[in-house]
Amino acid sequence: MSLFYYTFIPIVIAFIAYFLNKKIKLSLAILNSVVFAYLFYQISRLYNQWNIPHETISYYMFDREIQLIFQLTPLSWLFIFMTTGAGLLIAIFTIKSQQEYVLRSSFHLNFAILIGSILGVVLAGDFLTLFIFWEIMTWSSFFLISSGKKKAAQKASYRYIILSTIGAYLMVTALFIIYNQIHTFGYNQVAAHLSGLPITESIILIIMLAIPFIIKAGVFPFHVWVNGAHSNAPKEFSPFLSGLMLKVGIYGVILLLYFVPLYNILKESVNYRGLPIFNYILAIFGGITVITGTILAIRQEDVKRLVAFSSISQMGYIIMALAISTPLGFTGGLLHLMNHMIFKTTIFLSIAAVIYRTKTTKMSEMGGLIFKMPVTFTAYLIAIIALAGIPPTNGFISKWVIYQALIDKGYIFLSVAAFFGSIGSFMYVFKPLSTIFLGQLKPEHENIKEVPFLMQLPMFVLMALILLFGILPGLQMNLINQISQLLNIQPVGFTLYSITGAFGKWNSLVIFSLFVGGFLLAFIIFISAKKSKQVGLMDTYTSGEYMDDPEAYHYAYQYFRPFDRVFDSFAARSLTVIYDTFAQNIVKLGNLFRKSIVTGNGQTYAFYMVLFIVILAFAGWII
Amino acid sequence: MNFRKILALITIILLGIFILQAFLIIPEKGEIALNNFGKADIENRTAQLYIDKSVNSPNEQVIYKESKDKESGSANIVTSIVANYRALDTLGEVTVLFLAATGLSAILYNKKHAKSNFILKEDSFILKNGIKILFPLLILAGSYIIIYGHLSPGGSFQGGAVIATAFLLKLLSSKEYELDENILKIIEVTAGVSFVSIGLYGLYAEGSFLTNFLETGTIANLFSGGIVPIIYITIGLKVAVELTNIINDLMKA
Amino acid sequence: MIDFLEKWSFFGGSVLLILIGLYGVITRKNLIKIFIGLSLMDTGINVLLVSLGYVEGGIAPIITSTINNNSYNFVDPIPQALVLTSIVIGVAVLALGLGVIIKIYEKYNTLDISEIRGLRW
Amino acid sequence: MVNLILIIALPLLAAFLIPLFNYINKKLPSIVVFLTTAINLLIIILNYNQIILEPVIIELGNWQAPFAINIYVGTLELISITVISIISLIIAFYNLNHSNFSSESKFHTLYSIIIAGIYGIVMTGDIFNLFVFIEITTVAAYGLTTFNKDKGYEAAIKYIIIGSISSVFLLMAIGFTYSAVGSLNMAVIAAASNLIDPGLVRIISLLFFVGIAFEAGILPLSIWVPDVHSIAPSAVSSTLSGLVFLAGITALIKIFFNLFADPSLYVFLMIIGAISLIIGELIAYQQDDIKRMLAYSSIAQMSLVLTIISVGTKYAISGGLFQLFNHAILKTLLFLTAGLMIKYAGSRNISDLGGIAKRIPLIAVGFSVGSLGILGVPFFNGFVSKIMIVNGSLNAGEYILTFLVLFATVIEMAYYLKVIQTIFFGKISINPHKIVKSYVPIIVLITVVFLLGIYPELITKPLNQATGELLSRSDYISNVLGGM
Repeated sequence: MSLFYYTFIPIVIAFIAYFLNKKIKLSLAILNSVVFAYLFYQISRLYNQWNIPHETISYYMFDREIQLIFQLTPLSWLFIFMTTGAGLLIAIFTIKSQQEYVLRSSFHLNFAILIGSILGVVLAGDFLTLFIFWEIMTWSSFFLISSGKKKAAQKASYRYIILSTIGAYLMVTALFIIYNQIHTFGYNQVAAHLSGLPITESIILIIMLAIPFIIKAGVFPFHVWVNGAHSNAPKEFSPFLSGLMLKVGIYGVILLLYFVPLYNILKESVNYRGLPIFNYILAIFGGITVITGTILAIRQEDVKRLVAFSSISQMGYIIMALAISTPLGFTGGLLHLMNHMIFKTTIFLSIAAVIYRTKTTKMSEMGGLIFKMPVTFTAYLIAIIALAGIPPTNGFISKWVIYQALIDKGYIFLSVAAFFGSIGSFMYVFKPLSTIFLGQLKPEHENIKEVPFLMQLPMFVLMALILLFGILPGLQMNLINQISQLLNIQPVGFTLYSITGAFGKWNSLVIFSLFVGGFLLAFIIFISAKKSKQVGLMDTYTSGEYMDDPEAYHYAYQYFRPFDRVFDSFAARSLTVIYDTFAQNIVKLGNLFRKSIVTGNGQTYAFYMVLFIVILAFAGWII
Repeated sequence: MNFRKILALITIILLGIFILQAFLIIPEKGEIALNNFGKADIENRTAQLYIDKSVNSPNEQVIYKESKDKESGSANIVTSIVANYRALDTLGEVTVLFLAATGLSAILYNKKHAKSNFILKEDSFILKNGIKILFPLLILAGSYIIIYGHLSPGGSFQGGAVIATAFLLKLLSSKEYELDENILKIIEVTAGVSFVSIGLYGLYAEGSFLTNFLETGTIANLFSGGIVPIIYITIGLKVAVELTNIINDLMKA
Repeated sequence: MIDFLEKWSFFGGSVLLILIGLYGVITRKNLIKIFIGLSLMDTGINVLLVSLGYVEGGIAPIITSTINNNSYNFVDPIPQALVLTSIVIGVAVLALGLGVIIKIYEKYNTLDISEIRGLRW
Repeated sequence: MVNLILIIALPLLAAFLIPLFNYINKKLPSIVVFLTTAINLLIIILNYNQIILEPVIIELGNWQAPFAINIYVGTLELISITVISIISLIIAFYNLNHSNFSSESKFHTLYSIIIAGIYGIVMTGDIFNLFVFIEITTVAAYGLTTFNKDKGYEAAIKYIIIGSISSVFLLMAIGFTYSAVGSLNMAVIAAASNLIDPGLVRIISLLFFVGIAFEAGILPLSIWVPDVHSIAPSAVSSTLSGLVFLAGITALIKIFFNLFADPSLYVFLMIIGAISLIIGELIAYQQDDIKRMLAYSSIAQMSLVLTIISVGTKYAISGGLFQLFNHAILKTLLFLTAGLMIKYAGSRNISDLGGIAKRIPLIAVGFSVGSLGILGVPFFNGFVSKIMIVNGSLNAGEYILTFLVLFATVIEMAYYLKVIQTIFFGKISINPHKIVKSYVPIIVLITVVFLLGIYPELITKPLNQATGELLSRSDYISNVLGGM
């Protein structure tokens, strides 16, 4: 199958199914699942076929045919594999979960287009193709986010699209500045051209090229869209948004730094502590992202917002690891990228399952679901273990490699940020665990059942993957080393169950055995120990006073208040405010023009006309 | 004089300076600028070709009642420009008038077909009877101006306006007088369609829109000028009807 | 001196007519007066066009029994033809405008243009 | 080969005949106008292959080219009339069901004539004829505006005042040109323009600019646009916004590239366009009336086109022209769908259109396709033109211009998305009115949008040729004047 069809099929099928859906309910979800399954199968067969030739499609644009190139590399294979995989799981999940959702058909339409466009972005062999599919991806995801239930979804998607578009325009400007010199968009030609330019000029162009990717990855100065978008998107889309969409931004960073490779150009610029200044700043931003995301995640009362901020902080890890440009860092970044996709999708799916049953996202309105929804609980538990970076899950391994890379190079700030994020993640993932699943069951949730099997299935698959990669990281390392070879990065030593770091070797098999032993021991103690006593949830002592706001007395409300208090002033100084003020000022300017120019008086308009002639005449048109 | 008016005055004066500058430009050698007053150069220009009737083929002389079969046969050169050389402009101009009449009747459209709002206390005897005498004379004069448009000063617009004036007077003089709108409409359609049809026949017969497909005859004969008089009659009718329509609509409003 | 007057009484005069009309349009509030201003502008531009085509001592370009051939000193016929067209167009626009004014008066009960501001911003 | 003058003559003939048809049957006028526009499209298609090879000059009345009126159809004119004929056909089809005004036949008369006028503006090769056609178009537009019996008169009076003033300036420019050159033919003027005193050229060109730009959507001359476009019936709004603007810009291009190709003037056009672009977008953002918003957006788009074209290089001009034609198609779609939505919801305010997409999905999709096209989403027609604009301006080294254009697009995105989000994802809060749903025009327009987005060479290839013709004035002159 031609590479082009991978992007083409989902988009076309989506439109066909969209019209079908009017007649047959759910046909779209099922069809999407089938199509994604087929694509997934086809893509898995592409593994190791790195030699299939480039494909070109010509697109007549200016005064010539421009070739849109599609190519397959181990790097792009990793991403298309992940994309279709996640798409498939989510499509299966939605078959049951969206029965009452009004915008279902538009969701699936856009979702399929999104999958197709991500495949296009990743398979693109030149910048123009990349840009085209990048735009489609932005737009379809915009519609997906907008179709969230809450009013806030519209504001969030608005912020998302505006920020993304500004990024995309910077990129297109840079591309065409380059294009006008060399008349091609090819990766290698662009890199060659950039290396020939004066260093400041090429760095400016590189920054312009990189910003859209950094925005999409949600890194520090541009992270403002992430939380709103994640928390307000439809519950089925949030997993994909966090699991895949953010990663496409990372793909762009990898593409620019390693694949194109612009790192070689950057090396010739100012270096600071052994890193090009661009990379260093990127890494610092990554560190800030980790800290910001962690602090803000801890404060949240809304479970989806919480996980969204956690995504921000995890992206910080990946960016840090990739920016420091060591073989270990690169490996760690890619590992964490895969693992984060797996466990974050699990978390969001389990939360989607909870929302599906409870119809709320406020943590203080839930509780004690552990016995009602055991599968969901298990999925969430395993995923947060992975997120917090505890063996024997995959999350630990990737974080371990990243720590190794950071400490090896001796970046104090980044290491501190990484550890801070790691400890913080314990806090924020524990909050939903204890408030949603543990604690006391709310009376109105008495009749809740576990979600249908089709919704459990993706969670089972993902749980299995978390543990599988936690025990056998070699499966991932195999592919990563192929990518490293492609990109001329020194591969990191590994076996099926061990990885060689800078300071030693991680053997997951040993650890796994230890953990299994420890877990069994703990389980025996738990069984034999005395159980705690359950009390009623609303058993709150108020001295006979009437309670205006019972929620505020719920133990889940402001769970980590003492910790939050430390960072109150930090959280208040939000970047969002700065962006919003800027936007508001532009709007005010428009209002000023409107009120002062368009007065509605026809005579004034006539006067403008005369004045216009006079001004033009004496501003130099005739003199 | 408030601020607004002073500002307007200043702007207008500046605009005037800007426009008048055009007349003050004294061209350098080899350059051209606006001609001085009374020094319009028509010798070597299109205008002279029109006067000499030599656009398509060189022609030295045009002599009264003698020259025959010239490319454009009307003695009034302005007419030959209006109805022959630049007939498309004229078609456009008739269209604008038609548009105005149509637009006006759409604007003032009234389902009740109300009678004239223009209130006369009572019909003035002198006015009424004077106009009875004047009316046929005006129609006659207008028709003459139209029909002799290619020979003498005047033409279809002027003639049409005169005819419309006749109806204006009639409407002013008498409350009872009402125009038959159906007849007006029929004339309007016929005149407009004939103008375009003449053009289209030229396209069919001679290969170009609004081409003269008739003999041009001897200069200054009544039956001369090819399609010019015919076009002029259609225009005259059209103008008369449209202006009458406009007056009628405005009076009824 | 005569030359000067001759030149400027036509060129300058017609431009002045346009300017006066324009001044009326942008200062008078009454819609009818505004249309009088527009009408003045039309007249001005027509005079300007004709005077641009004037030839000293020229006669109307019509071949008649006294002016029996084309070798006379004619004025430029083209501007005259143009003016014919522009007059008619001016009349058409004026008529349409007056019709609209009638309706506006019915609707707003005023002819003051500064009070007719239902559409703004 | 069918003579192209027919595309002007036939609508006029139809218009003159309409009172008659109206006697026979009340529905007949609309059908006749529809058939006329269809025949026009057919005529243009029949001529297409020949004109694309070499420009056609039609000498009216068989008078030799430079001395009387001639009609010049080069590649630019060809593309313009093709686009005009397609759009006018679509709007005429829409009018079949949506013209139940109190005086319906008059509406069709005016519509038919305005189409003829637009063709005339695009094709004519004579400046006075240009004036006549501009007047035909504007007078017809005055009339069409008043078909809204609510606020139409107010909009019309403003339009008439501004239109009359600019027609005076246009006439003055024509008079001056004639006085200096002694001819009204564009080619003759172009040939002589190097001889004219540069000071006079500048005065004349400014007067021309003022006289034409008021029809081309450039602020502050086109400040009547939001009133008229928002008030007029939807078919009229789309005609005015799509076609009249197209014709106006084409006329401006002719004046500034063929007649007085003075590159030192382009910088003025660029600055005027850029200021008008930003102000237009900023004000559009403020609007709650959906059609008023679209009208300001039209202003901004036209200013964008003017700005880009006045960069004056090959790439920039072809990008600007492509944007011009895209805009015509997209704005027609937008105004038609917006009109239907307004009728359905019974309100012009965006905030009252919440969730309308669930009730009339295809119309809402049509609106969003139009918006996304204007915003330049890939595989919509606006994408290629936007890329071409960026490329053109960067190619000429106009970095500030690129920035302004992209900044304006971001603002544009902000307000279009506001509407899209409201109609698709907003809370349903409408009490529906009965409307005639006309899907055919919308589907056809959507198809055209995607067709041009996926196969832009349909239009960019001829456009490159047109740009080449624009930039070589001497070819134009010698084409018309022959060996002279």
